Amino acid sequence: MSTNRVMIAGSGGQGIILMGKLLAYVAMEEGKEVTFLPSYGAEMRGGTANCSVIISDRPISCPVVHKADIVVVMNQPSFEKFESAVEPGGSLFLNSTLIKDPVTRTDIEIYKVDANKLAEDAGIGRSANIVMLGAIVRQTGIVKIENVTKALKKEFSGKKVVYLDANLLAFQAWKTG
Amino acid sequence: MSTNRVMIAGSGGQGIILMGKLLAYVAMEEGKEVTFLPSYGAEMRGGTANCSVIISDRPISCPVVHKADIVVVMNQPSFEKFESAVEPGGSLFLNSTLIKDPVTRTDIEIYKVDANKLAEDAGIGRSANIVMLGAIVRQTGIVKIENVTKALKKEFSGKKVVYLDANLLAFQAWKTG
Amino acid sequence: MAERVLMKGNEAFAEAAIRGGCRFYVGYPITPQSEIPEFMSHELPKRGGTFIQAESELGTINMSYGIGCAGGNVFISSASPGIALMQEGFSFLCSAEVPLVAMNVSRSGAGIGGIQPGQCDYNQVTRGGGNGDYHIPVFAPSTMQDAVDIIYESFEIADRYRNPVMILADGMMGQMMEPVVLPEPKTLYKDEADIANYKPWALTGSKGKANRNRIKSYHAHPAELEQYIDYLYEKYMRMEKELQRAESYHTDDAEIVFVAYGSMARIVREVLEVLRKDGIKAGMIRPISLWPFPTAPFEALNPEVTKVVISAEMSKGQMIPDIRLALKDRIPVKLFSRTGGIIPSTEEIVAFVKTLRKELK
Amino acid sequence: MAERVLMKGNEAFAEAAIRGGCRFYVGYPITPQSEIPEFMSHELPKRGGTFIQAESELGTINMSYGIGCAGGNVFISSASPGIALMQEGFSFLCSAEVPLVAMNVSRSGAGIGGIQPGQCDYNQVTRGGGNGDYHIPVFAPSTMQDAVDIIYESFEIADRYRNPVMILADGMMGQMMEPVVLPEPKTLYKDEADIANYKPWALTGSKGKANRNRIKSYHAHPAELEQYIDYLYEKYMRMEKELQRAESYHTDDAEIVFVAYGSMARIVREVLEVLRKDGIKAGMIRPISLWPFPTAPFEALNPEVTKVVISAEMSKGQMIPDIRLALKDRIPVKLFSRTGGIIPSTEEIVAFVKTLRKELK
Amino acid sequence: MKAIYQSTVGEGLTLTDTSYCPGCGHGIIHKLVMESIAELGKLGETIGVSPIGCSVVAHEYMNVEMCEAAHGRAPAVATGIKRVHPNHIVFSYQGDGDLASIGMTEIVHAAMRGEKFTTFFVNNAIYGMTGGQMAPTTLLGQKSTTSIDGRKKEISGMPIRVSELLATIDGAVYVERVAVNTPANVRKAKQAIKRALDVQQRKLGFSFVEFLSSCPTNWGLTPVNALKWVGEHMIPYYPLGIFKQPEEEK
Amino acid sequence: MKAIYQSTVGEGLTLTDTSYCPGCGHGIIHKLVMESIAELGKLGETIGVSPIGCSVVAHEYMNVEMCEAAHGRAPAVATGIKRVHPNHIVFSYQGDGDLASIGMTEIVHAAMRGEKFTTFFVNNAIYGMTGGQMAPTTLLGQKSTTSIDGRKKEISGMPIRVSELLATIDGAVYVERVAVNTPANVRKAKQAIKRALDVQQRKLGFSFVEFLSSCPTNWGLTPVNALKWVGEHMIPYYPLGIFKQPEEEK
Amino acid sequence: MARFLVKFLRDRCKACELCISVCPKQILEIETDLYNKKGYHPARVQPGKDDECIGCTSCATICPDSVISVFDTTKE
Amino acid sequence: MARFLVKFLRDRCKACELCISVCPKQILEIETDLYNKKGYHPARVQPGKDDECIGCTSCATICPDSVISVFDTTKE
Ligand SMILES: Cc1ncc(C[n+]2csc(CCOP(=O)(O)OP(=O)(O)O)c2C)c(N)n1
Ligand SMILES: Cc1ncc(C[n+]2csc(CCOP(=O)(O)OP(=O)(O)O)c2C)c(N)n1
Ligand code: SF4
Ligand code: SF4
Ligand code: SF4
Ligand code: SF4
Ligand code: SF4
Ligand code: SF4
Ligand SMILES: [Mg+2]
Ligand SMILES: [Mg+2]
Repeated sequence: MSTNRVMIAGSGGQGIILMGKLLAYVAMEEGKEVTFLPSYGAEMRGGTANCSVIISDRPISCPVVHKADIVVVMNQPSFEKFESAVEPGGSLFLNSTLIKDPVTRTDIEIYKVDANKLAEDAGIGRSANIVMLGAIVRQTGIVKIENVTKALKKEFSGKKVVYLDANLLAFQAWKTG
Repeated sequence: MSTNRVMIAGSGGQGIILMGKLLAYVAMEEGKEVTFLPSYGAEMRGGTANCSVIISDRPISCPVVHKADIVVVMNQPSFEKFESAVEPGGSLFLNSTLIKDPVTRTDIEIYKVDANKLAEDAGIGRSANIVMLGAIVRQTGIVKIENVTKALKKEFSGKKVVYLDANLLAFQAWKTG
Repeated sequence: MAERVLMKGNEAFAEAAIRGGCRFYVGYPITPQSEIPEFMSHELPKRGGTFIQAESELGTINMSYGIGCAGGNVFISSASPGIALMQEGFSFLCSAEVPLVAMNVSRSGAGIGGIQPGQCDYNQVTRGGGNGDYHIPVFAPSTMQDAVDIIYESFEIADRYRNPVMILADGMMGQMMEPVVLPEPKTLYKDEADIANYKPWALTGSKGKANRNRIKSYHAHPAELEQYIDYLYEKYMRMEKELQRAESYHTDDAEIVFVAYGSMARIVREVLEVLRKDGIKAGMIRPISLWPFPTAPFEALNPEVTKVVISAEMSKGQMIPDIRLALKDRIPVKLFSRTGGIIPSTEEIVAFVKTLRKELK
Repeated sequence: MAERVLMKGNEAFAEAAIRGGCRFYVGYPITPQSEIPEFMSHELPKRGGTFIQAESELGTINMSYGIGCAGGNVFISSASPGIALMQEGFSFLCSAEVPLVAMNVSRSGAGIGGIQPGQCDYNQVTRGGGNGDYHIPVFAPSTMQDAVDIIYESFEIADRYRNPVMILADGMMGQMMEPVVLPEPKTLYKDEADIANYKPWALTGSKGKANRNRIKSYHAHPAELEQYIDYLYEKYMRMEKELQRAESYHTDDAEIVFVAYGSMARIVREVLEVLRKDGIKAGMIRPISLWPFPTAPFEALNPEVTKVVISAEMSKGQMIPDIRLALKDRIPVKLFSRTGGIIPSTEEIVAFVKTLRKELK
Repeated sequence: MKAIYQSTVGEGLTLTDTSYCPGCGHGIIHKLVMESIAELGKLGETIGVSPIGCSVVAHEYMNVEMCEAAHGRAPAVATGIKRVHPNHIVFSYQGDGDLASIGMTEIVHAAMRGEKFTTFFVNNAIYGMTGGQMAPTTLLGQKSTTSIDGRKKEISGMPIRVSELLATIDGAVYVERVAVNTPANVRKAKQAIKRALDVQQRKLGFSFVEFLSSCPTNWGLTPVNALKWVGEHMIPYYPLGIFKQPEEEK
Repeated sequence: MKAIYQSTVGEGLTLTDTSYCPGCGHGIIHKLVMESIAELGKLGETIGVSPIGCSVVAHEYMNVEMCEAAHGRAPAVATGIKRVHPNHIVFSYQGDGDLASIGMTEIVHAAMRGEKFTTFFVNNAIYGMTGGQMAPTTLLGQKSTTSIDGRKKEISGMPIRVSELLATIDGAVYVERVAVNTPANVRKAKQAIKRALDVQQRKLGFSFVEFLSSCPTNWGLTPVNALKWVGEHMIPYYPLGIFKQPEEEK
Repeated sequence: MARFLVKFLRDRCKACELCISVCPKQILEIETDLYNKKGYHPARVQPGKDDECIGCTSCATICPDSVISVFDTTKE
Repeated sequence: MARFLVKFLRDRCKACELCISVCPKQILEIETDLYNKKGYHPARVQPGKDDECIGCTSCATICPDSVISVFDTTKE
């Protein structure tokens, strides 16, 4: 598979942008071509936020993801909006802590990740995004786990180093799909 | 002669614009085509003012007078600037009260009008322009004398009626060239 | 026929606007059009209208947007750099579908430039100097009578399309006097209360209306905005078809065809006479609408007959792209240009043509 | 090769400017470029530069004119309606020969419109929305690397011609991240005292100079102004010759040639691949300079080979006149357009081409 | 059962949900303005102008006829409207970026001319819509995305006090600053609105109410803490009170 | 033989004749500004900005480096210049149309930011260059080409007092209004210029001098009567004095 | 029955908690098990605390979303 | 010889008469038989009145065209 199109959606405060950036950053470090495109404008008002990440072996034309191989939805409204964006045969990762509705599509792989719960268990409630990142990486192998770990160490350095351990835990929290 | 090009120049306060307007107005009343074009911008600062009047039997293309049949200069700087604008064979009317320099051109008709002096004699020192208007009209027949008189009556009506008689006198002050 | 009166261009423009239905005038002084606000300041109130001296050209365009939103028929005027300051506003009015009649009595040069006549605002007024896909019809009269007639009509054009309309004149036209026949005053709406009938979309208060009116420019949703742009574009296409205007002079047999508008067209008219007297078959196309640029007279030119087209401008060839597009590049286009406020003489254009003909041979 | 870093477009633009010699940044917030002033507000002072948050876009352009007069290398950025407000200023800077690098991260629609990406400022930036005869070179990068490289270079271009230079990007490019290699920082002048050496024309105080410098836009005398306009025009003609830039992709054998710039060109690049896989010979000309519009690649097209040219835009055909002029109307031009902030997908463009080919047959 | 406070939703305000963030001061001010106009029975004879800022689509919420204005130009637009409909209530509703930065000329001159409309000025010390950049009203030391270490006097000067500035202008007949940080202050704010509208209806001149408001999102505070911040930081720098009123009312 | 008053022509002023009308106040003010800078010995380290107005080509007359600014924007331009050359003397020279009308935003914000340059503001109660239209500073009852029966409060509001308005702004550190109607007042005006330049050189903030000046041409008065008119009509409405000065000097 | 009735347009509530913070009787709360149409947990009077309301209307006054009306059940 | 010397850059004078109007000794006048380079009748000290000058510099101070310099002949 030469190109991966990932769409991540949730609410403003859920760290959607960080997930996407980390993914893109790690892929770049692995020598891939990457683009990252966040939604903009609307977030300001606490609406939904989303971003698209494309990872490829070759130059990427357009950073917009109209249909995604991997869709990650972190809350109910995003689920409603983006369930249909999964390419047939693609994967849908959903934050089952917050999304209660049943998935209607049958032509895709579904991964329910109790992200908020697992994050709290890991000791850092706000890291549901990192839990989810762990799930995606582990499940799809889109980038290497150890490289994400490296990136997390970089992200949570300096003043933020106090959050590192919990995030590393969160990253490993989800075990299987 | 189907087209007359007149250029009138002097200083801001000399009533240059009024002379041109009266000429154009009377010609229009006589059924001619006319245009009137004042200089603009510079006058504001007490510089020289000038205007072009074209009177013709047929539609007038451009209101700008590059070369004139009749040039009227009311003060020294205008004389210096516009002496050369007279078409060979054309007429130059100069206000001899204020213009002392000798005319250098020999290919044109020259009319020296002691305009300020004559105006003062007529009882209204500021009407040098009307004296000069009388001179032009009388000398060139460019418009009819009685029509100018009519126009003067219209111009000096209402509040301005007190100046009428003196202006009519001024208009007739210059007798011969 | 009504009486001919001798008027200064700027005053005739203002008077034509009042007679054409202008009830509001907003302006800010700038040479060479200041006689328009001056005239309006004392005339308009006498005729039941309102004059506002704005604090700037931004004030001008935005007050007139407010007046337009409220259903008033509004006229504004300015000159070159003043028009540049209004570009955001023009774009805004187009996007909000608010009518307006605007006049640019243009001068010369970029920046402050000079205050003498120029035609170098061609791009500025025809190409939409503001953001977005929009168009403003631009009419370029060349005599006082033309100007009076088109200003008079423009209020209806603006209202019909709910779009600004621009009249492009220049300092020479604004400052000169020439006889003109003024049309009869017309009334577009009786009084304030009548606006809601004349312009049901205008903001007149929601009382008695089924739906309150709103006028907007912002669209948060791309799909909705795209639809709206498509809707507006359909309107611009209609305007493009319906508003093309031009006059052709002796083009049928013309070996040389001038293209000239506004003041320049006046001069070229005389140039044609001189050239024809000299046995040179010259003609002219005078675009009256600059946007939409009139294509028909150019399509009618025959390359077998017409060997060269001359764009005669008081600018540096700004009209040439439009001419080439209208001609589909079938005939070569040359430029005659004077700038800086200099109005060329008949003689120098004639001389230009004669030299050009020698070169072409 | 230097390290690739992952950066947000707006931040990469700002960083490239700093490395290219920007010592002053002036700006006013507007989506989708606000990250540029945000980045500059904390980065530039650290790097020895000065950040000024202006009170408006008028403040922005006029402060930067002041900086430019004083010899500082200045960068500004805004988005569509903000650029519209600067039109008087751009005209003024051109008339006064003051260099500046300006960036338009454009959005969609006229007026306020929407804040999603658009390309409908094509006319606004290429046609001189201000008054007068003047031109501003406009470069339209399509990748982050393009953008970084051209911004970096623009300071020298601006200084060389003593003229503003515009970079046209759009909201997608401003907001996205992609890896980029940043060029080495360069220094155009050492310090304040060095300005007088680097820019002898700049205002640095008359002390020690034979003649004091003055920078002006106003010319009272038409003859003098005309001469000055001719002088400037000669410069614009030089710019027109020297600054044309474009990239051609597979145009040699292409039956269909797209013309696309900026973000749209990225998408078309993929469209070409898909079409060629399907056996359709498609190519693309990507204008990098929008003014001057690059004519050479269009002249190179052979109507025997290329049957149709498609202008692919996020606007309503604004580029078509330039394409037709460059083509001299030798090949028909069609429009593919999405607007309102919608970025088209590869699939829909491919579908458009397939339908078009059927129609043409 | 008698309403002692009746939500104006469906009357002064439309049924449309606002796009404002939870706890945003704009919501409170919208409500006060529309309650006031509804109580005057003038919803059908009012025309409003919304600014560019978070409240650009105030016309979706305020149940009167309205238009949007280009950034900063609402006072010019309101001038135009009022001149066409001199007997209607006309108001502009503007943020601090809109009014105190790019639109300073327009507000000063509407005041100078003594235009007979009312401006509601929402001072939340920040550019809300564009994501929290420094406004002319941002307090010293206050962080914003263009002053990440807090506004500094040496770089950006001291925040501007618009009410005080406008009060120097004769045509500004009513000028008051209020805050919407506590129920008591909210009630006072409504009184100010009513007085301003009264001045307008009596055609005395230009009337102006400045609201100290909150932007929890860009301040990075909870709505409750944001209102506390208004009280603790904004009011001390921006004193509340009437700066101008018609002679007879003093 | 000692000069007790030496014409600054050839030093602070160039040898070029000015295009100002006879008796125009601009001439007096040009002279004062340039005498002051010359006396400071700073002609070589001064950069000025001329406005759009009759003084657009002030740079022809003032013997320092200068540029023109677009109408109203001189304070923004001066801001830019001063930021590049923080140790030079930088000034803008502006008329009342330029500064008080179209350029209100720029002057208020230069003051707010406390920009360290000086603005010389020539209030002649008229648009001079464009032919005598009403300015924001035109007095009630004063005739102009856009108020031929005299300015009326109901239509155009009361004239704006710029010094008072700017004095409400913290960053404006020195604000004084002077008049050039009598030799005594002209001398005071020069003192004001010197104080303002001193504030600038000490980098204390924004400094501003308003000059009540005459426009004989557009007022339709002789130069002598025009200066009388300044004293009889302008000074009563525009009181002279220092509105703002650094603490330590009070 | 309680004298004062505090009514919420629950689907307009954005859970900003301003009403809660200003209630002098501290009887308001967020209803954490319910999502309204907008996806927020709306505010309400704590079950059983209706009686304690003094009808001060502070909650309604501060509410940015005009969610709250307050009624006096003893009056017409 | 008079103590104070009032010197005019005559070709700069625009005959505005401001100097004349402010001179406390009223010793200045327009020289009506002379035109300067600009075409104005320049101002001057009335012939024979040099002595009356008190060196107050009022004329120089008010002159809009920087025409006038005043010298004290008794000082170096
Ligand atoms: C001409 C122009 N410049 C800039 C912008 C971007 N912009 C949109 S809203 C805004 C300011 C918003 O701040 P404020 O007026 O304080 O309103 P708030 O959102 O805080 O209520 C700006 C700068 C614009 N839309 N138009
Ligand atoms: C954008 C723009 N608008 C208008 C003008 C026209 N204009 C030139 S000078 C001027 C005002 C002059 O008045 P003021 O500033 O009072 O200066 P004064 O001539 O009285 O010294 C105006 C409106 C212009 N040049 N540019
Ligand atoms: S960003 Fe701030 S001002 Fe805008 S809606 Fe949100 S809280 Fe209110
Ligand atoms: S028009 Fe007035 S301000 Fe201008 S130069 Fe003449 S007198 Fe001075
Ligand atoms: S009315 Fe007063 S006491 Fe009752 S719930 Fe509301 S705030 Fe509490
Ligand atoms: S104040 Fe209003 S919006 Fe906020 S929680 Fe209470 S009811 Fe809900
Ligand atoms: S110095 Fe004084 S006394 Fe002497 S001429 Fe001048 S004004 Fe008169
Ligand atoms: S004041 Fe100056 S310009 Fe005026 S008359 Fe006296 S010397 Fe001449
Ligand atoms: Mg705000
Ligand atoms: Mg003035």
